This record gives sequence, C-alpha cells and structure tokens, in this order.
Amino acid sequence: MPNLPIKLPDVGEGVTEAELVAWHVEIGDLVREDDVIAEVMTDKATVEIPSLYEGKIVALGGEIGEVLAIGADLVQIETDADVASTSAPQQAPEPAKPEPVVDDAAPPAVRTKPTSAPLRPHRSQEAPAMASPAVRARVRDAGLDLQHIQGTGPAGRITNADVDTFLANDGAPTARSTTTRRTGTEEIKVIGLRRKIAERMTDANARIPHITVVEEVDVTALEDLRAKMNATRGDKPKLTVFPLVSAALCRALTDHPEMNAHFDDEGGVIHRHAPVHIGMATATEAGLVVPVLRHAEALGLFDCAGEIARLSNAARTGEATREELTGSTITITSLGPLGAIATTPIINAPEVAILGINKMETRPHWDGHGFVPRLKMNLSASFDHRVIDGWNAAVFVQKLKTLLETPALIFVDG
Amino acid sequence: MSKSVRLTFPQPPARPDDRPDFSEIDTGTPGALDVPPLDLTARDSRDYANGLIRVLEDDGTTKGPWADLISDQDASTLRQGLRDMLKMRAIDTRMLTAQRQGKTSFYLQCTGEEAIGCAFQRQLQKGDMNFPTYRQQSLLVAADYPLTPFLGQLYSNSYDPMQGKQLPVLHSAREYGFFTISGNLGTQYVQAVGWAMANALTGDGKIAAGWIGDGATASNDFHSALICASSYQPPVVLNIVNNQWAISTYTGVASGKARTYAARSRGYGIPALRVDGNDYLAVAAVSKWAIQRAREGYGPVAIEWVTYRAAAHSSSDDPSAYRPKDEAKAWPLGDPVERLKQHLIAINAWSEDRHVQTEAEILADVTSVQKTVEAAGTMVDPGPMSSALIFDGVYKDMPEHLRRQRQEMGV
Amino acid sequence: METRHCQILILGGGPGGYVCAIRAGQLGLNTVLVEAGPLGGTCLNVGCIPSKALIHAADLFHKQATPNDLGIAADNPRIDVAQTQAWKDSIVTKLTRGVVGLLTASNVTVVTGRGTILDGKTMRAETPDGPCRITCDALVIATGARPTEIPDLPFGGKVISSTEALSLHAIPKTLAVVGGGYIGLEIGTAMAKLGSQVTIIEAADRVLPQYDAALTRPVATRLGALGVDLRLSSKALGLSEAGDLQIEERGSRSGIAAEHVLVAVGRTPVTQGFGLEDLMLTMAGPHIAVDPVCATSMRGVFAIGDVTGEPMLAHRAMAQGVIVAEHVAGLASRWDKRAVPAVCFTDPEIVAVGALPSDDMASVSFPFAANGRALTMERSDGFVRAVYDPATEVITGLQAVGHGASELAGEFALALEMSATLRDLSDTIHAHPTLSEAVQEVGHLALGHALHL
Amino acid sequence: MAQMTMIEALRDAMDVKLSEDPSVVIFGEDVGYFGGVFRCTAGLQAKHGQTRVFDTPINESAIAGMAIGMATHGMRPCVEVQFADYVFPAYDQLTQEAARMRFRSNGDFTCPMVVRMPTGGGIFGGQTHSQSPEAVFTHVSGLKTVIPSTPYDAKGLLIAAIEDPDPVIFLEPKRLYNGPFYGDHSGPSVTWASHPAGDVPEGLYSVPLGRADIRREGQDVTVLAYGTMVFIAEAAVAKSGIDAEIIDLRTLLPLDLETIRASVEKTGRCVVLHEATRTSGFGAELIAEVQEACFWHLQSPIQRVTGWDAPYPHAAEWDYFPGPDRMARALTKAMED
Repeated sequence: MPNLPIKLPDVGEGVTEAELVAWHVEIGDLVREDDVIAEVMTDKATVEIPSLYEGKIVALGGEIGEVLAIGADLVQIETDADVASTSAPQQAPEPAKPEPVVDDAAPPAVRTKPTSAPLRPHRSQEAPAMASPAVRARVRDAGLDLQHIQGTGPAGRITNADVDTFLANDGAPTARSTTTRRTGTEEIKVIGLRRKIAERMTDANARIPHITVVEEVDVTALEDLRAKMNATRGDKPKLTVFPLVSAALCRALTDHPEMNAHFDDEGGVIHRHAPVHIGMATATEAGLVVPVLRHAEALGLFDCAGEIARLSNAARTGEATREELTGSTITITSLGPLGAIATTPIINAPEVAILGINKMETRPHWDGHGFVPRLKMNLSASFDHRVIDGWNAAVFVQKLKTLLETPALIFVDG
Repeated sequence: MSKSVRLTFPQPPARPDDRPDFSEIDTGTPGALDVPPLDLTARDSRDYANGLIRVLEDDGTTKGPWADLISDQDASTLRQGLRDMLKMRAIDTRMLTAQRQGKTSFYLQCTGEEAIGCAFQRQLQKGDMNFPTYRQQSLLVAADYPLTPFLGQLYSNSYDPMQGKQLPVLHSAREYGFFTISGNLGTQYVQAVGWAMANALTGDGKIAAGWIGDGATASNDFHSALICASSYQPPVVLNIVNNQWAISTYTGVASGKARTYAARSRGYGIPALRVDGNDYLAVAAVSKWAIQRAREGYGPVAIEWVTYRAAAHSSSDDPSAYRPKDEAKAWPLGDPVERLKQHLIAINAWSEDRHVQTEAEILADVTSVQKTVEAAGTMVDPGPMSSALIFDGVYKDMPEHLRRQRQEMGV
Repeated sequence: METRHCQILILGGGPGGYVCAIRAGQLGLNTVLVEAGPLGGTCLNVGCIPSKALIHAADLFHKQATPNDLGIAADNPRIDVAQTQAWKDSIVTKLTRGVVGLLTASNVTVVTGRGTILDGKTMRAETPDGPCRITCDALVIATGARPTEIPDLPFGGKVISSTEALSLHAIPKTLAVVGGGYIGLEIGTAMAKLGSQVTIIEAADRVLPQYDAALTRPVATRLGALGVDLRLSSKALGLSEAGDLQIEERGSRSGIAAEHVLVAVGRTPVTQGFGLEDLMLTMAGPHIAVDPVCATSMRGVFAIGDVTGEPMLAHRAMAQGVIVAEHVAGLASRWDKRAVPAVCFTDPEIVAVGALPSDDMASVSFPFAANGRALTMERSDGFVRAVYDPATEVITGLQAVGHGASELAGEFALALEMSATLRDLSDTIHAHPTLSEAVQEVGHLALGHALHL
Repeated sequence: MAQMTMIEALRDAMDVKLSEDPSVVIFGEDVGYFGGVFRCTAGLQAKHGQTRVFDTPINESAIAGMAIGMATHGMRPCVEVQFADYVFPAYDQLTQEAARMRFRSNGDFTCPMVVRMPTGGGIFGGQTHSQSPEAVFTHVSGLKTVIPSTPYDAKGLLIAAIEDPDPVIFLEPKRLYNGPFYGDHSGPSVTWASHPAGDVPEGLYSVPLGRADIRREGQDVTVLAYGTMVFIAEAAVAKSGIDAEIIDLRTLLPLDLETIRASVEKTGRCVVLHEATRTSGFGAELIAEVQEACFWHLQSPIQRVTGWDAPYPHAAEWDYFPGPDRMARALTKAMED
C-alpha cells in the first residue's frame, strides 16, 4: 500500500514558505479526499489545505509554528492502491529524466578547446589530410586537428607513427605549443581603462613604471632532474639551468600570453606575439648584449642548451649577427653565481616583462616539523605596470614557481 | 476660521477589528421606481441613477412595475436561474479546493455576485457579445457552456480550448458570447463599444455588453468607452459591478465624491440606472429593459449593479487582513441565492428540502466532471502538452524567425 | 494511453534504423525502435536481398538453357517459379528473424506499429494493444524511400513497381521496363534470362547514365545478346486504351505490348503522412537536410538513410546509423568517409568507388580478357579501371565491370579510405588466379610497367 | 499608371480597399470630414460616407480599443494615429490586447487591423512630431511593423497590411510624404513627380510583407536602411563613391534575413542606418542578426549611423538628423580593414 506525500502547494502566487498554524489531523486519522488537514499562513493570507487523497495519516511534516518550504512534504498518507483516485488513473511511470545525453552546446569532454590558439582562420576548404580511418578516428578522439600533424607516409599520408611523434614531442596534445613554428601577432588597442592606467603610470614614473616581484623557488627537484639528464646525455650538450627555466617560461606563457608582448606606448597598441623569442641578457666586455633564442617554444631541452651555448659564445666573441641580437619578445637575465639574493631587472623595452634568475644556494626549509636543507633560487621578475597589473604579475611568477618546483609539470599536461 | 488644506484618504466604514457598518448604503424600497420609457435620456435618468431598483421584498414577495415587466418569467424559468447560481457556487467551491491542493495555480470566485451574470445572460440572444472581467464567469454558466472546457481551462490540460496558453479563469468562448478575458483592467470596456459599433455598421441586429468593476472605473479605458459610446450611440449595455472592494481597496477610493457610478455615467450623456445586484428578479427586469433598448437602437445605457464581494479577491488573497470577517453576512441586501429561494418558496414553487437535494445533485455533477477533466492532468501530475504550442498562433502564418527559434528549442 | 520515455527513439526499422538501434543498445542507451512492417525495410524485404536471390536463380536457369563450350548439356531445363519464390522468401524470413535476434540481444525495445510524430521529442505509436505515447531525448527519422511513381503511369494493374516485380509467380511473356537505372536493368536482365521478352525504355542516351559510357558498354552489349530490346533517348508517355505502353523515341511515338510494365525511374524519400511536416525541418529538395553527425535543423532530431537523399544505399544508411548512435552516446563520431562503394548486379556486374575519369585526373584500364580466372569462368568481358592523380600517384577512383566484379567492392573501398597510391596496389601480392589480380595489374599499368598486358 | 505623391498613393490604397472590401473602415482624429492633417484621407468620407470614414475623440487608447472590438467582430479597421509621437496611450491596447488576441484565445478571436502613423523627422517638428518609435513595436511578438519609402511601396504595402490577418503597425516617413529627400535641406525640395517610384498603378495591387527590396546593387558594402534613410544612403554613396548595395528593409518584423545574409556574405561589410535614437534602436537588432549569420564573412566591424541619444531637438534638426555626410564617413570607415 503506497505512501503518498501531500506537498505544501504554492498558495499565494510565488510565495516560498508558509508557517504551520494548525493541524486538523493527527497520525493515524483516516481522511477523505478534500478533508481539511492543516492551516498555513503566508504574509498575505491564512489558508486551509485540503487532502489530495483518501487514506490514513502516517506522518506529519512539522510542528505548529514551524515554517515549511513550499513543495516540502506536509503529510504522508497511506492509501489503498486503487483508492488513490485523484492521481492520474494509470500512474504514468515516473519518466526517468536522465541528464539529457545530447547537448550540442557542450561538446563531449574529450575534445579540449585549444588554448590561446591564434584567431581561427577563415574556414577555407584545404585538401583533406590523407590518413587511414583508424588514424583519423584516433586523432578525432584525442581532440587533435589532423592539419597540425606532419605526415611522413607516401604523398604525405599520416601514419600512426606520425601521431606518436606528434604526441611525444609535445607532451599534452594541446597544452604545449606544437613543434611547428607559430606565426602571427595579435594587436590589442589600448583603450578605455587600460589607456587611463598607462597615462597615469607614465606621469608617475620615468618612461616604464616597473613593478618587480621577488619569489623564492625550491629547485632541489629541478637540480636532481638536471643532474640525471646530464648523466645520461651522451654526446648531447650539457644542460645548464637556463634551458629548464626557458622551458618553464614557455609553458607559463601559454597561460599568460600578455607577458610575451611589446607595448608601443605612442601608438597606444600592445603587440602580443605568438612565438616566444627569449632574449638572454649576457654580460660581455663590451657590455650588456642580448642574443635571442628564437622559437624557444619549439626547442627540446638539449637543442635549447646547444643553441644557448652557441649564441652566448657568439655574443661574447661579437660574431652574433644583427638578426641573432634582435627580436626578443621576453628576456631572461642571470648574473649566474653572482646572482645576489634579489635584483630589480630593467625591462628590455619595448617588452613588458623580464625574468631575473638569482643565485642558487642551500637554505634551511621548514617542512612542517623540522628544518631541512633545500636548494633555493630566487626569481626577480619586473613588469611594465602600464600594461601588466600587479595581480597578473604575481600569478605569473607563482606559475613559474610551481613549474620549476615540480619540473614534470613543464612536460606533462596537468 | 479658514479650513486648512488637507488631503482626504477615503476609508471603508469598517476595518478588521470593527463591527460591519453599512449604514451609508441606501437600500431603497422595492417598487419605488417605475419602468422608464426605452428612449430614456441621460437627463431624465437622475432618480434611477441615484436610487436603487428592487423587486424582491424581504419576505420573498415582489412589488412594483419592474416585477410586472418580468411577470412572463414563470416558476420553471426562475428555478433555472436558481440552478444556474447554485452551479456557479458549486464550481467556485470545488475549484478553490483544487487550487489549495496545488492542482491548479490560480482560482477566483464570484461568490455573492452570481445573480448579476446569471440573470443578465438569460436576457441576451445568441450572437450578442459580452466583454466580461474575470469575475463574470457566471455569464458562461448561464449560457450553458459545457463544464469540460470550462474546467479544462482551469487545469491547462488537453480539455483546455486555449491549450494552456492563458492563466486559469481567463476563458474565451466566442460561440457563447464570451469575449476572451484580458488580465489588464478596463481594456475590454472600450473594445465592447467598438464591437457594438460593428453591430451597427453591419446591421447584424446584435448588441454588445461591456463589464467593469467599481475599482476599474478609474482606468482610462472607462473614460474611453463612455466618451465613444456617447459620441457614436452604438447598441451597447455598459455594466458596472459595484461589489464594494477592489482587492483591499474600498470602493470610495474609486468613486471619490461622485454620488454613484451610475450618476457618473450620466455625466457622459448616457442614461444610467442603479440596481440591487443581489435581487435576481430586479436584475432580470432591468437587463431585459436595457437589452431591448439597445437592440431597438435607442443607444447605449449604463447600469450600476450594487452587490458585495463575499469571498476573497482570489486564491492569493485573504480579506480578513483588510475588512471584518463577518462583513459579508452583514450586507443589507442579503445573498442572491437565499433571496431567490425565499421568493420561489413564497410562490409555492420550491421547498427547503428540494433546495438541499438540488445543491447536492449539482455538487455531484460538477465533481464527476471534475474527476474526468483532472484525469487528463493537473499541475500536481501534468498531462502531456507539447511546448511546441508556444510558437503556434503568434501569427496566422509562422514567420521564418519563429521557425528558426523552434528548431533551436528542439520540440 | 500508455506512455514511456527513452533516450533514443528511432522511426523506421530498415538497414539504417535497426543498425542505429543495435549500436545505441550496445552503448547502453535506453533505445526504442518503431516500425509498422517487418524489420529490415526495403533492402531485406522488397529490395537488395530478394532481387539478388532472383538474379541468382535466373542466372542458374539461363546457364542450363544455353549451349556452352564445356560439353555440358541439360535437356529440357524448366523452372518452378512458385518454388523459387518460396526459396527467396525463406531467405528473407531467416534474415528478418536474425535482425529481431540482434535487436533483442542489444536490449532494444521494438514497438510494432505506425509511428506519428507529435513534436520534436514525442511520438504516438498505434500498437496492436492500443496507442502508446513515447517521449525521447533524441529522435532519429529513418523512414527510407519508396519507388517513384510517374504521374501518367500510376502503379496498379499491369503497371508494377520493383516490389511487385520481385514476387511475380509467373514469368511474364512480355515485360516493359521504364528506367534504365540499376533497378530496371537488374530485374529486366533476370526476367530476360527466365524467358521473358524484355523492352527497356531509358530517357538518356545510355543505360546507367550516372556512369561513363565505357563502364556501361559491356552491360549494353550483354543486354543485346540476351535479346533485350533497348529503347534509348525514349520517354514513356502512358498506357493506350488497349493497354500498350506508349513511348516517344526521338520525336516519333510507338506502342509496346507488354503483359507488365515495371516503372523503375528512382526512389522518393518518405517524408509525408506521419507528422514530419509539422517539425518544419530545413529540407534539401525532397530530402531532409543533415550535417556531418546526421543532425537535422532541429536540436536533438536526426535523420539517416534514403530519407536524407543520395546515395540511396543500404550500407550508407547503416554507416549513418552507427554515427548517430555514437554521437548521441557522447562519442566524437562524425561522417568522415572517403569512399562509399556502389554496386549494380547487372550482367556483367558493375562496381564503382570514388571519382570517375575526368580531365584533371589520369586513368588506366586493365581488361579481364587478360585475366586467367575470368577465362576459366567463360566471361572475359569487362575491365578494372583506376583513376589517379599523376603527380602524387594517389588513387581517387576505382571502377570495374565484369562477371563477379561486385566482390572487388571491399578492396576498392579500403584502397580509397586508406588514401592508397598506385604503388600500394602494385606492391601488394594479389592471389593467382583471381579476378582481383587485375587490380594489381592496373597498378603496374598506371606505373608504366604492366606485366600481363 | 499615374503620378502620385506618397500621400496620394496612401489615399488611393484606402480608397481602393474601401470600394473593394465592405468590412474596411477608417477612423482617427480629423480623418473624416477634414481628410487628415496630412490630407491622407481627403475626400474619402465624401465618397464612401460617414459609416466608413469618420472622426474620433482625442483618445488613442479609444481609437485602438474600438478598432480591436471591430476587428475581432470581423471588420478590417485601418485607423490613424495623427503622429507616431502620440501612439503611447494606445501602447497597452496594441501590445497587450491586439498582439495577443489570436494566441490567448487560441484563434477564437483574431485581430486583422492596421494602425497608420506619420513617423520620423526632417520637418522641424521638434521632439513631439519627429520621433521614430519602430523599436518599441518590433520588440512585441504578434505585431508586424512596416515602413515604406516610395509611393509605389506605400500603396502596395498598405493594401497588403489591410489584407493581412494579423495586426500591422504602419509607419509613414512624413519627410517623404511629398517627395524624396536626399538630405540637402538647403536647396529646393524635390517632388515625387521627378522620381520613377512616383509612378503608381491604379487599382488593386499589393507588395508582400516580410520582403526587403535591393534599392541599389553593389559589391563593396551592404547598407541596411528604411524610410527616409534609404535616400540618405543613396546620397552618401554618391558622395563617397563607394559601391554600396543599399537594401530597403520595408518590413522590420518579420525581417527578411535571407536577403540581408546573401548581400553581407557577398560584400563582407555592413552599415546600419536609422533616424531613431541609437541605444536599443532597431539597428542593434539588425547588427545582432548580421553578426550571428555572417560572422565568418565580415571583414570589419558593422557600422551604425543613428539619431543621437537625445530628445529630438527643434533648431538643431540637421545636426541631429543622420545626413549624407555622417553616412559617407561610416561607409568609409566600414571599408577600412
């Protein structure tokens, strides 16, 4: 014999609750349909509630004076199955209203939206890339775009192996930049609030109002990784900390593209660059020279190390070409062992950010129950406050700290 | 001593804690006013507009020339009138309970005013058109409108002729002379004048009847209607149902210093009469006279039906918050059902037992139809109703932008 | 009225519908399939299967009744058509019962009855035990197509469609076939082999006009050999009082006496009479317009198979059915096919996949006359042809005409799906002696070093 | 064919329908004996009688309310609101009654009626005789909103509106009543006699509602305009030398999106033009629809030329009224990448 609830109906056009002022029944009472079972009061009216069904009261929904929500169970009535006349004769089976599977708006989770992809090109009909059904399905399921994968098969056909190399090179399919070089810049007009900030900042300071954020990074894990990689590097160039920081920087820039930009304050335009060309501030006899590590986003660790060695050597010997000394989109400066506790690096205009690496040393670290020796290295990063707010700057530096403290995050999509 | 300028804020004679006080109400005396000629002018209708036409004595007997006007109404016709009112009252009772049970979202009763709609409707011809407010559902009952669509509309289920598109109680029944009800107060009053002008222009021999509550006479469309009726003289009966209350606002706020609403209508050059709305026979007589006047081309006429809103404004209202609980019982002009019953008993055409028996039969009829209609679904357990209907009937032919939006909705 | 809810509701139990239902069931979706008639749709009941059975029987009979070089002789060959029909029906029944089993195994609810669409998510089905109201999250329209009727030659009496032609219990002495498409030719050829005097009327200047003349010439030749009277560039006008088929051929009118007139001029999508018009879907001509996941213009409403237009092939409908089921289940499936093979069971058979020869593509043909297997089957007419991009050697189309050529459809489709090049064909060992050797040879031929030509 | 001004064309439309359809009735302030303050109904009462064409009390709610009563009865009222600026007292009857009648009664009562009103500026009418209220009507489902720009369209569209089964708001650009207006307010005004669209066929014909008209074919930019602004656009094109495609919308609701889409997909650029004030003007709706339908084809942001967000001034008429110069600047801007 099913127990049917009588819910407190909305008695007054949109009221949300009502106070129980009187019971007209007790547990065990037999009621007929339409018998008054209770009185409730809203801010507009006191109302008698008639029973929906005939049967025996088996539960009361509250005490006198208690406030019940509209829709809450007022009473439970034990009815004989056939007597429950007023509910629809054939009890329509409770429609199993599962979460609607088809929701075109939200594409299935597996397909992640590529972050900071350049503006989608107009939909031109390129020739469909050549690949077998199995390979096409795998690429589709992984949320990748066939156009981005280099085919090595006959006539450029994309094989499973090609997909593997694509994935291996770039770790997570979408988070990191692909091995192919990214091109294009995105222009953002400095208007409205941003222009006001820029104007205010300029009055307040010399040409670039700097904000410097200093952070301490625990590089113990980073150094272990570097040591292990150097141990098994064979004939590859020796890894310094620079390639690792450069990799971390590229990774952080995918989430903070605004740092990888030039600010043309006359024209009032920010040129945000897709490729990451890292200026490496290098002290030479002639003075500060900034060779540029081009397309750092596309370089593997060892290639990066090799390139850095080559460039800094060329810079020191003055053989670096003009092309190798210009075009940086962001700069890293390191005083190496002399790196001091913290520095206030000056931005390499017209860039908007510069990352200073300070010296690495063992410092006591409180791990919750005692001090332990940990390898620490400070980061001193300066930002152009006209276009970078303090908050963004701090978030960016935190991102770098996290990446450097757990280096695996640099290579694996979290 | 000059009187300083202070605003007045009209107050009802009694608030919740006071004793009901209808001493101001002029209850007139049955038979005191004669039946005027059909071509009555506004100027000559002063006494009718300020007085109160009554037929039934307190003891149930009838008196005066208005009684003679409807002497053709034999006992069986009056019994039908009584049944109409009882049926209306049964529907009101059952449906308020249904609302309290959550089976429908809204309901609105016309307890105490049944005689006005029921008696007026029985004087109309097929093809005449009423422009009612939401408290004249008794017109539909007296027009023998079937109960299934009537109740179906209240549950918005498959029996609802409007397929769930309208708030419950906002009926529409062109074949039964019942114009589609709008929730906006007063708008129908000037539309009735327009319809009556069409009656005249097409010569179809029909008339229109506008309906408005005492409170809504303050709306601009009351003025729109009376000025146009006065200018063009179409065949329209302009009814004002003065049931003393507009939700919680006492009728004095709408009448201001006007002596009566009927008198106010006279000001537009439209003859007006004031009638005891709870006197079934008086309502029938004056309705017969006014409808005949309109149909025979003597122009518009205004009637103030004086009655009392015995129940709450609607299912969302509790009058005990703004007036004495027992005010309804104290209404000097009594209850329309009770008074007609007394008259029928006085002329040996009825009895208390038959009354109780008839009430029970009517309640049973209404309840059984209610069960059938509820089986098709209520708000507690809604029956199938495709929401594709949203796009149906916005225009005659569905424009492309609506087709596109329905495609997006996916139903 | 009984009501039920499901996640995916499929109207139509043909190849598209029942495959979609099976796949949806496998993916754990609460699936309902509504079909008034037997499951399997046109294909299983009045199309592909029965016609292939008839073609096989006619071929067998014709071989008996035709002298050959093998020294084999059979005296007084005869056919009991009623028995042939019974055999055909037994196959159809076996297959339809198979479909029922497959559906049950995937716990699909099959509702037998006419379905009427009430709105984009609701259907009313008239089942044997009363009407039933079904609501769903996704609605799939798989109502297929029916033989196209010519206004001046309405079906009825002697004017029949393929459905009636396949269940004739006696071989008509004379048969006129209006329409030189694959349906007209398949049935016309079969009837000719069974002894009927067949006349085929085709408006174009060749049979199977959607293909090039070279590919269809062997069929035309064979028809001549079988005594079929081919009336090209002719138009059927209607029946004369005497019941002859009036036709107009290059301006002159004539009458054709025929016991039956088979009208096979195409198939029309079934989009009327079950409430579809009320959904006001965006149409593509007479067909329902769909996108790469077979979604119609209305959210949550899909359409698959013949009702979505050409190519009207059972295997294409099945592929669409799988895609819809997987999409509704949340997978990333979408139409991404490079090749949909089409086969005509004419005599000889034709199979065509991908692009036909055109100016910007090269093409070469390898004749079956140079194929050992073909010779051992007494049928060396026809060829295999490859169409390819001379610059990249990527194959863009593969066609063949020949006895038994239909079985090459699989290799052709796989080649195109895999973006095969000529070297992929030439460097893959094809078993000897088989017809498919010709496919390897056409690779060598295109690369300039044919071995057996 | 006859030479007609827009006023004569409108009058002819009403005359033809009054003769051809006994259920048509015309009323409004001063439209009867006098023939309308713009003479749109001059002579109609004399010809068709007082029961077909008559004056009303000064009460727009009454005009609309009576019209609804008659239309639901079965007549086809074509009423006039003397100036679009006076329509607001009738806004309740038009949007809550006429527009809802068919839907709320499920077809029991329907409301075939037309409400004509002179609209727009350019005649030194000040803020109570120059407003363009189309946006407050296009927002209401159940109403159709129509605005002609030539005598030929005025007659054809008015006849179609009177014959339409649903209520139609018919806006008449009073600046074009007597002749086309290209924005040159200093020179002598031009009459319709000098313009091909001044030739209007006699007798019954109609121009379908819901269909836009391509006033000028062009390749470089699509101009969406209606009413007087169609001529301003022509003047701006001549001034700027840009090969613009000018589309006269004619019906604002239901909108002919297909014609607009085809044009913007061809040109890739769009300028929207209306006299009414800028914020929440109908131009905002047009821009929303164009960017939704043609985003991937757009080469530059859609431009909008409108009246300023200020009450319509009197003396500063020509600084407020969007003229050819402002329009030419917008065209040029639309051409920038």
